[in-house]
Amino acid sequence: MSELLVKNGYVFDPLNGIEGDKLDISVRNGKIVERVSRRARVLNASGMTVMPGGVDIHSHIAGSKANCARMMRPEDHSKDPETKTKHTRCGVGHTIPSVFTTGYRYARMGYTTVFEPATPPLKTRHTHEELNDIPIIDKGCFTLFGNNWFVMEYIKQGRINELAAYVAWMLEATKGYAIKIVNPGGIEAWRWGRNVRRLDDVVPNFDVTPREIVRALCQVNSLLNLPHAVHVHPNGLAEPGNYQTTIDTMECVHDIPTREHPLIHVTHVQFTGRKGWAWPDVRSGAPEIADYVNTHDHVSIDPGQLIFTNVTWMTADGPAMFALFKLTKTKWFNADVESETGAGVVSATYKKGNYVNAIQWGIGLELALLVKDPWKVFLTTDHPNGGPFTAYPRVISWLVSNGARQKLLDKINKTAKRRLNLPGIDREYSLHEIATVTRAATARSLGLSSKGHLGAGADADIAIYNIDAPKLDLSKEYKAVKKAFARAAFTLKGGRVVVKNGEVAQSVQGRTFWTKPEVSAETMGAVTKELESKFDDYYSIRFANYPIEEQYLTASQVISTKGEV
Amino acid sequence: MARLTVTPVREFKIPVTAHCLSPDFVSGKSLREIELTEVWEGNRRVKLGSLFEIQGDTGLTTNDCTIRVTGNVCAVRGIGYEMTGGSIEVDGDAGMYLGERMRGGSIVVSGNAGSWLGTRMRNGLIEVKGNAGDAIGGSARGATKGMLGGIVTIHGDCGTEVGAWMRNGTIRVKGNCDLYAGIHMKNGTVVVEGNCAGRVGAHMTNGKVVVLGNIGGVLPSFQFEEIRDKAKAGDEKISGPFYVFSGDVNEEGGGKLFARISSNSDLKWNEMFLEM
Amino acid sequence: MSQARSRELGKFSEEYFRSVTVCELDPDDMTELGTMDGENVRVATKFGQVILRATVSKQGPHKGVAFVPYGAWASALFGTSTHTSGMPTLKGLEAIIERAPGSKVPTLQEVTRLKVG
Amino acid sequence: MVCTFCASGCDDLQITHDGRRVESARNGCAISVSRFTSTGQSRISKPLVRTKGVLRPVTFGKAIDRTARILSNARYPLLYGWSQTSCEAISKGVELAELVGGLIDNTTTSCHGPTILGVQDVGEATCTLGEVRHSADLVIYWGCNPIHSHPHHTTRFTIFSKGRFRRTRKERKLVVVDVRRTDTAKLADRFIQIQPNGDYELLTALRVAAKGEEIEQDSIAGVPTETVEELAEMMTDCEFGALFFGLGITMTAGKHRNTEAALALVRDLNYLTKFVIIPMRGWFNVTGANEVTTWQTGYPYAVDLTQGYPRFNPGDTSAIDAVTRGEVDAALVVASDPVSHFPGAAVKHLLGIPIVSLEPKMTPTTEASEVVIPSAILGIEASGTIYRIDGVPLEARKVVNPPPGVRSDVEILDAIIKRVKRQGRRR
Repeated sequence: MSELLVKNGYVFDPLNGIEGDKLDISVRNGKIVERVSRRARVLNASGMTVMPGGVDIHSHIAGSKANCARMMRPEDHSKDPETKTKHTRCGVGHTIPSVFTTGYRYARMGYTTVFEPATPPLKTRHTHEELNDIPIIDKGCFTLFGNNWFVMEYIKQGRINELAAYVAWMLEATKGYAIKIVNPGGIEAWRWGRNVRRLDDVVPNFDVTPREIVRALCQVNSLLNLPHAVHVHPNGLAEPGNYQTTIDTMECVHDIPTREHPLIHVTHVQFTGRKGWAWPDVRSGAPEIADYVNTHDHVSIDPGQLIFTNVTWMTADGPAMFALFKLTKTKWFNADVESETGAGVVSATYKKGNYVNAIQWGIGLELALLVKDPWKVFLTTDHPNGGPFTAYPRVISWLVSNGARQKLLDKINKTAKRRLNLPGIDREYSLHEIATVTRAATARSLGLSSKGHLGAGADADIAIYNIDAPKLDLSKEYKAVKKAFARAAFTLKGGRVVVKNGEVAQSVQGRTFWTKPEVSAETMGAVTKELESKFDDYYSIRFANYPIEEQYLTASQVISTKGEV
Repeated sequence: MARLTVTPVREFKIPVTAHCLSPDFVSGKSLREIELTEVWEGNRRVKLGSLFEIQGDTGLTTNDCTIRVTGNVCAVRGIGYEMTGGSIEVDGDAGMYLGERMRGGSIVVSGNAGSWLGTRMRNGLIEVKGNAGDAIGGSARGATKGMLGGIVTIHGDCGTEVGAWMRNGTIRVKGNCDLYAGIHMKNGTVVVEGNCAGRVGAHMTNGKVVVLGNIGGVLPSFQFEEIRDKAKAGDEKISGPFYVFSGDVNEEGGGKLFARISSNSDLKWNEMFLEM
Repeated sequence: MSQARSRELGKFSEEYFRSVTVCELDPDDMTELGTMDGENVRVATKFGQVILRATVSKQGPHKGVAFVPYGAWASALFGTSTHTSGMPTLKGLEAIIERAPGSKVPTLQEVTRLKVG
Repeated sequence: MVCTFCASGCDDLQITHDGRRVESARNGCAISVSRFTSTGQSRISKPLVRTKGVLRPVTFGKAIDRTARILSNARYPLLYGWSQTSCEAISKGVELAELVGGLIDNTTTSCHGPTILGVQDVGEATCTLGEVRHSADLVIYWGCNPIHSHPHHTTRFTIFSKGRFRRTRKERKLVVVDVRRTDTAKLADRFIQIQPNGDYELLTALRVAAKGEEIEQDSIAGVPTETVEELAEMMTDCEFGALFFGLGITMTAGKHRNTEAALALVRDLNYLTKFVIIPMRGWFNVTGANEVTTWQTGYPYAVDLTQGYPRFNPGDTSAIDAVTRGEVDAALVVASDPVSHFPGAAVKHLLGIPIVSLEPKMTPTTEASEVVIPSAILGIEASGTIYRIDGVPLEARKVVNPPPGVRSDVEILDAIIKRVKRQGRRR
C-alpha cells in the first residue's frame, strides 16, 4: 500500500469548487483519498499551485496521418532531437514528435490525459500501436464516421436504430472513444476531386446532406449514451465566410434532447470562424459564434489557437488540405481510406506579417475570451495544425495577460490588427479559469469521472506548478506563468512522480480509454449479419480481420454505456 | 597568423564527428583543452587528443587562426562546421559535411572531399583540389534551403546534385558532374567546365547553370530561348557562344541553362526555333 | 515468380539456383552473339562479371537489353555508389555480354566468396 | 489467414494443417502456396556459433551471450533486415539499436527508399487499395510486373476487380510502361516501351504535356512525342487514375529523383482530376518497418542512433553506404540476406566482420555468420502485426508450431536486449 501526501499547495480544483485554497491532497494506491496514514510520504508543495493533471481533448498525436507527416518532414525533426537519458528513450520533436517524446513533453507540462481526435477505422490498429508506445499519459482516440458508406446508407434508409447498432459495433471494433465527424460528406466527394461546402449540399452517389449526417449521429450519440459529445469538424474548413456553416452546424441539432453535458462539440473553430468573401477581406466571425455559444447549452467549442511558427497541417479533411496546399505550394500528402474517410498533410509557416495568419490568431483568442463560460471553451492548438502542443504555456500567458496580447498585437499585420476585435477585449483569465479550460471542463466533456479533479476517488494525476498563487500577478508576470506551465515542478501519474523540475523522473505505461455501448442482441445480430454480407463488397480486407482484439491494447480501459436501442 | 597542426594518430575506419575542428572553437583555447575535447567516434565519446596529435598555436581570435590537418581524414565528418572566420587546410582527403553551415573564412583541401560539402553554407570559401562527392552546396534532408552564399571551387569531378536547393552563391566545378547539377536551384550560379551527365537544372525555379562541356541533353521541361555570346558568372564574363534554355517549365521556373555550342552539337536542332 | 517460389525451398536448393542464374536475352541479340538457349555467357559491367546461362526472353522483344534476376549472381555486377539515395543502381547498367561455353556458372558459395568451413 | 509473402497482404487464405505442417493454402497464389507448404525446407534447427571457423550447434543461452558481446563491443554496429518480420519485432530492434548505439536500417534502403526520399521533397497523393478497386478507371503499371511480383494485385485491386463504381474490366483502362513487353504488359490496353534509364525524361515530359505546355523534342526516351501527349491526355481525362510504380523507377539512374518526378506528376494531375500513386513494395512488412521506425525515431529507415539521438541521411546513414565505406564493425541481420543482395564490394567488407543472423532458413548470410539463431516464420509459426503496401495494418496469425526449440524474432530480440542490459555498456 503506497501512500503520499501533497502538502500545503494552493489547490485549484474547479469541479469540486476549490479555488486556490491551501490544502493537502491524500493519495493511496494511485487514487485520491480522503486521508492517509502518518506513514505517508510527504511531497511539500508549499508556495506552489496544485491542479489536476491536464486533459487534452484534441491533439493529433498518433495514427497513420501523424506518421505520414513524420515520414514526410525530416527537416522538422533534425532541428529538435531528444537524446536518450537514464529514464527516457530518444526521439525527435518539433511539430510532429515521435511517440516517446510526445509522452515526455506532455508530462513535463503537467498533462496526463490526451485524446487523438481522428482515427480512420480501417487503420486504427496502427493508431493503437502508437498509443501503446506513448509513455506516461492516458489516451484514447475518436473514430471517424462522417463519410462512412454504412453510415450514409443507414441515414438514407432512415434506419436510426441500425445506425446506432453499427456505431456501437464500430466503436468496439476499433476500440474508439467517441464519434468524430470531419467535413461530413465532403471527403466522399473528394473521391472525385470534389467537396461539399454547405450544410445542405448533397453528397454525390449517396443522396444525403451534411445536415442529415450530423443530426443522425447526434441522435445516435444520445441513444447510446456515449460519454463524450459528437466531436465535429464542420464543412468548409479554412474557407472565407465559413463561420455561418459553423453556426448552422451547431443550430441544426439544437432541438435534439440533450443530457447534462453538451450534445455537440465543434472543434478548432479558428479554422471555421471566418467572415468575408475572399482571402483579402477575411474577418473574424468569433463574436457571432461566441454569441451563439453564450446563448445555447447544447454546444461546446475549442479554438485551435494559432501560434506564429512553422507547423504541420494534418486532418482527415482531404479536400481542404489540397485547397490549402494550392496556397502554400509546399509538400502535400493525401491518403484516402476506402469506404470511410481520408487524410491530408501539408507543411506550412504562420507569419505575424501575413494578414490572414494574423486574423486567424485573433479569431482563436477572441473565441476564448468572448465565450463567457469557461466550461464551454477548451484550450487547444489543434496540435499540430494551429501550433505544437508545447505552445500551450504561451497560449495560457495570452489568456491571463492583456499586456502579453497587446505586445504581440503591435507586431502583427497592421490591417489585421485594425480589423480584429481583440484590441478592445481586456478580459483576463484567472488560474481557476485556466484550470477549467485545460482540465476540469475537458474531463467533464469527455465524461471521464476519474479525471480533471482532485476529489476522493479520482486518479492521482496531479500537476504542481511553481506559481505562488496569492502573490503572483499573472497579468504582469505572464512570462513567469509561461515558464511555470512549460516545466511542471512535479507531475504525478497514478500517484507516481513522473516529472521533477520539468524533467522526466520515471516512465510509466498509461492506459487507453475506449467505449463499449450496449445495444439489444437482436438489433446487433441483424446489423452484424448485414455488415458481413456487404463487407467484401466495400473493403479490401476480410470482415474477420477488421476488429481489433482488446489484448491488442497494452493497457485497456473500457467505459461501458447502456444504449436505448 | 597562428597555425594549429592536427595529425591523425591512425587511420580511422569508424566515422568521427569533429565539429570542434573549426577556428571558432579552437581559437583562444590551450592545446590541453583542445586535446581533452570529446568527440564521437562511432558510438563512443573519445578525447580529440586520442585521435589526433595536436601541435602549434591556436591564436587568440577566430580570424587569425589556421587549422592544418595533415593526413587522410575521410572518415572525419563536419570539419569547419559553422565556422565564421580563419582558415582550415586539409592536406589529404576530407570527410563528409565539410564546411556545413559555414559563415566565413576559408577551407582548402589538397585531396578529395566527401558528400554534402558546404551544405547550407552562408558565406566563405571552400576549395577542393581533387574530386568532391554528391550534393555539394546542398540542403538538409527534406529542407528547401541549400547553399545561401559563398564560393565553392572543385578542381576535379563532382557527384550528383551539385548545388541542390541552392539559394545563392557560386559553385565552380572544373571537372565533370554527374546527374542533376543545379536541381531545385532557386538562385545563384553553378559553372561546370567539364561535361554533365544530364538532367541539369531539374525543378529549378531561378538561378543559372553554365556548362562549358557537354550538358548531356536538356530536359523536355526546358525551352530553348536564344544564342548568347557570353555568360555572366558573378562579375566574370565567360565567352561562348552558348545555347540558352529556360525552365523548369513544370515549376513555372525562370532558371537559365547555358550550354556552350562548341561542345553541344547534339543540341543544334534547337536552332530551327530561331528561324521562326 | 519461379524465383520467388523456389526461394521458399531454400537459397541452396537446385530450383533457386536454376531460377536466378539465367540471363534473359532478346532472340535477335542471341543470334548476333551466336549463342543458343541454355548456353553459358559471360556478363560484365564496369563493377564485376559473372557467368550465367543464356535463355530466350519470353517477354521480348527488347533488343539490346538483357535481364538477370535479383540475387547473389546479379549482385556481383552492381556498383556501390548510391548518390545520396542509399540505393545502388541495380537496373539500367551497361553490360558487355559474350559467349562463354567453356566456363561454368559459379555456385552460390563461389559467387558470394563464402568460405564454408 | 493473412499471406506473408508480398506486400499485397492477401488476407483471404484458407489453411489446412496437421498442427506441425501446413498441408494446403486455398486462395493463395503459387508463391504463397509454396511459402506455406515448404516451411520445412532447409530449416535451421539449432542455434549455431562459429568456433575455429566452423558453425557448431550451441545452446540458446550461449548464442545470446555471444550476440550480446558482439553488439556491445561494436563501435558502429548495423542492425539490418526487418522487412520480413513483425512490427513487434521491429520495435524491439529499434530498442536494441538505441541500447547498443547502432545504425538501424531496413530493406527499404535497397527497395523503395528512393520513394520515401521523393515523398520528403514533394509529398504523395495516395489511397488504400480498396479505393482503386472502387473508383479507378485508369490504371498504370510503370516499371513493375505484378503478374509475377504481386500475383493477385490485378484481380483484388485493379483491372479484374469488382468495385462500387467500376464493376467490369471494360470500365477500366490499363497502361503499362516498361523497358520490355512483360506478362503484365500483355494485358494492357496500351503498352509503352521505354529506353532503359529514360523514366525521368518521360515523367518530366508527361508533366509538361499535362500542363498543356509544348514539348520541343520529337521523341522522349524512345517514345514519340505524340504518344507522350496521348498518354498525358488519357491521364487528365480520366475520372480517377492510379499509378503503380516499381523498382523499374527506383533502381534506375536518378532513383529518388525518378520517384520525385512520378510523385510530382500525380500531384499536378490532381489540379485537373483525381489521381493517386502507390509504390509496389516488395516484402510483406517493409511498410511496417518504415512505420514503426518512423513513429519511434521520426525517420523511416537508415536511422543512426550511435550518438544517442536519431539521425537520418541516406548515403551517409544507409546500410549499403556505411558497409561499403568499411565503417560498420558488426552486424545483426534479421530475416534478410545482404550477402546475396548487397553489391560485391559491400559484401567483401561484410564477410570480414562478425555477423549475427536471425533466420528460419539457410542463406549465404547465415553461412557467413558468427552466430546464427533460428527463428519462426511470421504468419505461419508466429503471430504479429504487418502493414500492407498502402499502410493498412493486418494481424498475421500463427497456424502451426515452429520446429522444437525455435523461437519467434520477438522472443530472441527480447533475450538479446535483456543480456545486453545485464552486461552494461563497456564504455
